[in-house]
Amino acid sequence: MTDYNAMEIMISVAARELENGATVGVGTGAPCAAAMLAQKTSAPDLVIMFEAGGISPNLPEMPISVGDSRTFYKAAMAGSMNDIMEACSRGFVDYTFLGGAQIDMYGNLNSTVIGNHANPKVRFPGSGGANDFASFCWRMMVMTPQDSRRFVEKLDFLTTPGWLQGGDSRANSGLPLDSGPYKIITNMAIMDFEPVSKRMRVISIHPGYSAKDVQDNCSFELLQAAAIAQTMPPTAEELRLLREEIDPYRYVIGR
Amino acid sequence: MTDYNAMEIMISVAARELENGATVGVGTGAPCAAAMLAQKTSAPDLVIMFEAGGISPNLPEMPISVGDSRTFYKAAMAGSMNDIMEACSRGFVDYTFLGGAQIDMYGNLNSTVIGNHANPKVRFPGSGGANDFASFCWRMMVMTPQDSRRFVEKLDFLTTPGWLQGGDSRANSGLPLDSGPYKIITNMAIMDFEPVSKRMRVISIHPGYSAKDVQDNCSFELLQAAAIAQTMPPTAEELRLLREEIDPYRYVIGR
Amino acid sequence: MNIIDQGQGELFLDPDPDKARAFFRTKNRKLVNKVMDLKEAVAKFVQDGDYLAIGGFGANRTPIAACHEIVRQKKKNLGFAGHTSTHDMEILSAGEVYNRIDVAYIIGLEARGLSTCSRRYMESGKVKVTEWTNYSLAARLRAAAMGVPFVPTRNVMGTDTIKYSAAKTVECPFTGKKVVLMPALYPDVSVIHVHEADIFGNARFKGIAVADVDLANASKKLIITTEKLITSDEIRRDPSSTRIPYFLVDAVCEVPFGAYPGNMPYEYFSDEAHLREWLSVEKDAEKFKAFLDKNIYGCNNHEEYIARNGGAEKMRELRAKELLLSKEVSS
Amino acid sequence: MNIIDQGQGELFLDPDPDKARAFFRTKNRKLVNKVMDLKEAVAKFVQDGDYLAIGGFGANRTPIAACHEIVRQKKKNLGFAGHTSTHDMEILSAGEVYNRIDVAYIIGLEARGLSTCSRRYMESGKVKVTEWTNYSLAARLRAAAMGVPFVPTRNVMGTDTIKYSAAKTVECPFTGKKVVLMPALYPDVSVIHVHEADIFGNARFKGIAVADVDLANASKKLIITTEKLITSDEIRRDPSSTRIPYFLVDAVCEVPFGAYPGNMPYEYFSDEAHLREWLSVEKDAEKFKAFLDKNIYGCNNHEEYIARNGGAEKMRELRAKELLLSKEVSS
Repeated sequence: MTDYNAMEIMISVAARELENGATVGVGTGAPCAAAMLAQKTSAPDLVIMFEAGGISPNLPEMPISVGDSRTFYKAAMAGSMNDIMEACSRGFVDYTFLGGAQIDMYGNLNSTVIGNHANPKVRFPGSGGANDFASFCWRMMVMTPQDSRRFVEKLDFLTTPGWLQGGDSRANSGLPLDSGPYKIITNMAIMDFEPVSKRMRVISIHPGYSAKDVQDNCSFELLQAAAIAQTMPPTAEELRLLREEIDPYRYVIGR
Repeated sequence: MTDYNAMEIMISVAARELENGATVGVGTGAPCAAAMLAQKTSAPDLVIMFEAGGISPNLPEMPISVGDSRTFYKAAMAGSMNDIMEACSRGFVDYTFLGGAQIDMYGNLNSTVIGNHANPKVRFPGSGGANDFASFCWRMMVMTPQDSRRFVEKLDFLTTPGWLQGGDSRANSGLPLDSGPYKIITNMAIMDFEPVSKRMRVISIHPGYSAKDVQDNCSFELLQAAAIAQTMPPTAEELRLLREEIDPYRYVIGR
Repeated sequence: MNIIDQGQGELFLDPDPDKARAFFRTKNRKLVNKVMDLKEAVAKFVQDGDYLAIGGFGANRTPIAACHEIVRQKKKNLGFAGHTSTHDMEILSAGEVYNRIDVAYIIGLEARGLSTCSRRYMESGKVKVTEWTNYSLAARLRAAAMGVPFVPTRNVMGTDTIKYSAAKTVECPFTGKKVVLMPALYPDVSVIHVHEADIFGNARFKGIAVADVDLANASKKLIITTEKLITSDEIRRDPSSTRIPYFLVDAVCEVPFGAYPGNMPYEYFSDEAHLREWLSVEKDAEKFKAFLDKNIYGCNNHEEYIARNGGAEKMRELRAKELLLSKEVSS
Repeated sequence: MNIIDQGQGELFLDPDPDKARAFFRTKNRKLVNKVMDLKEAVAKFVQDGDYLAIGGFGANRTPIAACHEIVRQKKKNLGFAGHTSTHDMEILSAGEVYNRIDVAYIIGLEARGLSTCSRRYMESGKVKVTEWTNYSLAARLRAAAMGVPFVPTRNVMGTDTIKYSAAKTVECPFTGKKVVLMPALYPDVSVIHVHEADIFGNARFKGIAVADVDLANASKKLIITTEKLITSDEIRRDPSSTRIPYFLVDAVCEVPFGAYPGNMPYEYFSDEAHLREWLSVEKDAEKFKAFLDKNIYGCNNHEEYIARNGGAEKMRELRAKELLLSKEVSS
């Protein structure tokens, strides 16, 4: 069996979710690596967009910032933040990848504070473009380590909308119709959301982990799909691309 | 006495109203000629803007269209219609010149229909940018022949706002505060608006015309300023500039 | 929202952003070759009954070739955005291709005078009319481009222009001031003429933008006519110059002099003699029919139209006029 | 308007467009020479208590020299638009120049990690906070640029982000759907860094615009820092390239490498080693004080700062990195 680390399987799994010809709004790090891997494997025509204005660049290397020169290197267009956000708002962007300090069973995210807002225990960056992407893009995905302190019963602050309180709550919220969380990808498993309750549901578990491992590292009860698949590990080619072409200095995949 | 025609005195008088360093939103024809004359006389730093996007051009000749190449020839910026209209909306544009098929005692203009809207006797172009300029620019001026069929008691259609029904009606309308009609310039006289009633008022009469001439060619009662001036006719230099530099083919000033 | 005032005019298009999103979700985002003949593009993307918008500014960087083709293909019952429309409207009126119109500026050709043909059609009772202004329609396109059902403006209040529009006046919850809400306008199909585009639809133009960037974003289907095709490498060499990204575009048609007899900035000036001929011949029904047969119905394409109106020599003249070469000679 | 939901956050600026108009009416529209030293521009146009916005995107085409000067002049009690702020905020936090902030993205330097200095100041209780998002603040600038009190958006609904904002949710009178109204944001003063500007303030930049065009339009006072001055003839030779027209601008300051240690597209890449030094030295109060004395308080201007961090040789390296010259060598 090929040797790989947690970040490598998360990125490989995420890349496989992106079909050819789709549009994806990405940030720096793992999401960008996943999009680049998809372009080099199953989705050569994947269109990458960066919130600061870069549209369909030919990324020469991984950007350090979603606004640095690489994000519009040989791009179709170097536009504005409004060009990107309005394209998302109009329904032109299919996918986005987000993260956060906390996530709940409905895929809502917290990247604002731990503790109360007035005088927080810990202050985080805030929404940035996360709330916008999660509100506008058709399918929001999350890549995050499986950890009980991240997968919480209740968020300290609901920064970014998932399925809100589940059921019809998002459909009734005023957010664009039919948009919402799609897949949650961790170092242990892949989760989706049960269509009616909109609760997080395990659909695939990575080699070396059990259903118990996944639940033990989550503070809320995870639903289980009727048939739970075993995740295909990163292929030798996926690993080669990640290690040699996409992230040669291992900024993202680590050592 | 220098010989001049009606258009030449209207343009000369209009040009004198534009102080140096002001911004003016103009259309083609007489308004543009007035702005160009002002630039060549008392207002070298007058900034001309065209609704299609031209900002501060060095006009090589009179434009045929407010969107033709001349309107952004050696301009500071070739922008968009929104760049211009939003600058007006934000209060960056001091003056505009408009016209119309009908004008009433409050300086409201009709450029839409004669007869009723459902099946008009005559259909005109509509607002174009006139309503926008009159709503947003600080001071709206009109250049039009003095004629009872133009200066009417009641407009068939109120296309473009003047002082609306007079008094406080414009201040209460929701239109930007402190903007409104400023001067009406005809072949016979100059009119302003009485500050309280906002009714049209004669303040200056051109050489060769009487107060009676002015009133006889207006269907509503004109107020009279306490002291009515006699308009200074076009100077030899103004006429030279108009005839030789600005409108050599006499498209606007005629023969 | 408490509606203080609202226009009684008909709203020809649904401003619902979720319906627009459902449509845009289906648009192809792949980099595929979209080059086709203008005839094919108009046949494929301009359907009878569609709501049509035309880029540029009347007779400036306006896709005149496309207007001719729409008339030649005898499209019917179109809606039309009468936004700074001048010679484009004159052509579409000659073909009577539209039966409803959002009016900002119509009939006139600015300093050139009024079109008898456009006026006759507008006075015929065959056309439903809603009144707007140049900025109001630009704002409606902006709302659509933003993916929201409206944007607020501060014009038209207190006038008949709002009374015969479909705008609504409400009170701003932040300031207590009245503002007008302009409903989003998502045209079914638009045509924009540019200087340069690649085969995927990435497009550039020089000079004023008018409302074309918002129009491109707002349109459900978009046909680009371009003076010339350029390589995608050239587009990607200077992505800051791209005004319209490829994923908005359905067809790319290479049409040299595609804005003739209008003005194409930096390329050719308007043919004022020919535009005057249009305005005068319209006054005589017989002459006008013959004129249309010669210049539209009797032409296979824009190239033939140009050939019948001076051809290459005329284009050279108009280029010299655009560049003001005479001033260099005389100086 | 019936308000369905509204944030409890403080609105730091008045969105009233008539008050903004009254101010903009007084701005000089003449073509006058606005070139001045950055020191003078900051002294003259950045007043204690002003609400400040910084152009660019954190460490990309960001006026870092101006941020240093604002700290060097010990400005106090500023409001700050924490819009995609990263290294700019890190600098301003080091000087504790602001006491209220509209948050979209703060504290972090994206992939580089979080700023201890920014976080410490944000957790100190000295700063009033209202929550927004990147698009929400961009939309607020757009509303100001349009001269209206708000624009609608469809984000943030159902979240705590709106609860701690000053936005309001209303029902759209056209569609019955909920929309969020984002109040106009007219910063008292903004600084934008560009590639080229003339002495009057006509400015150009290359690469992504971020929100700088709306920011320029929305700002009451605007300082432009430019890599280099160019002639007005050059601006007017290509008016399509002007992004910021002169009448918006109060001061033009020529500051080569003005975005260092950030990235200036097509000119120089970010100095990642120096940015890492910032992030690490912040963790030790003593070291940080010395670091700030060396790099900000002890420098007269940006040129001295650059001289202390590698000077011309470093700038050559960063240019080579920006242009990816190594890939050409290796290929």
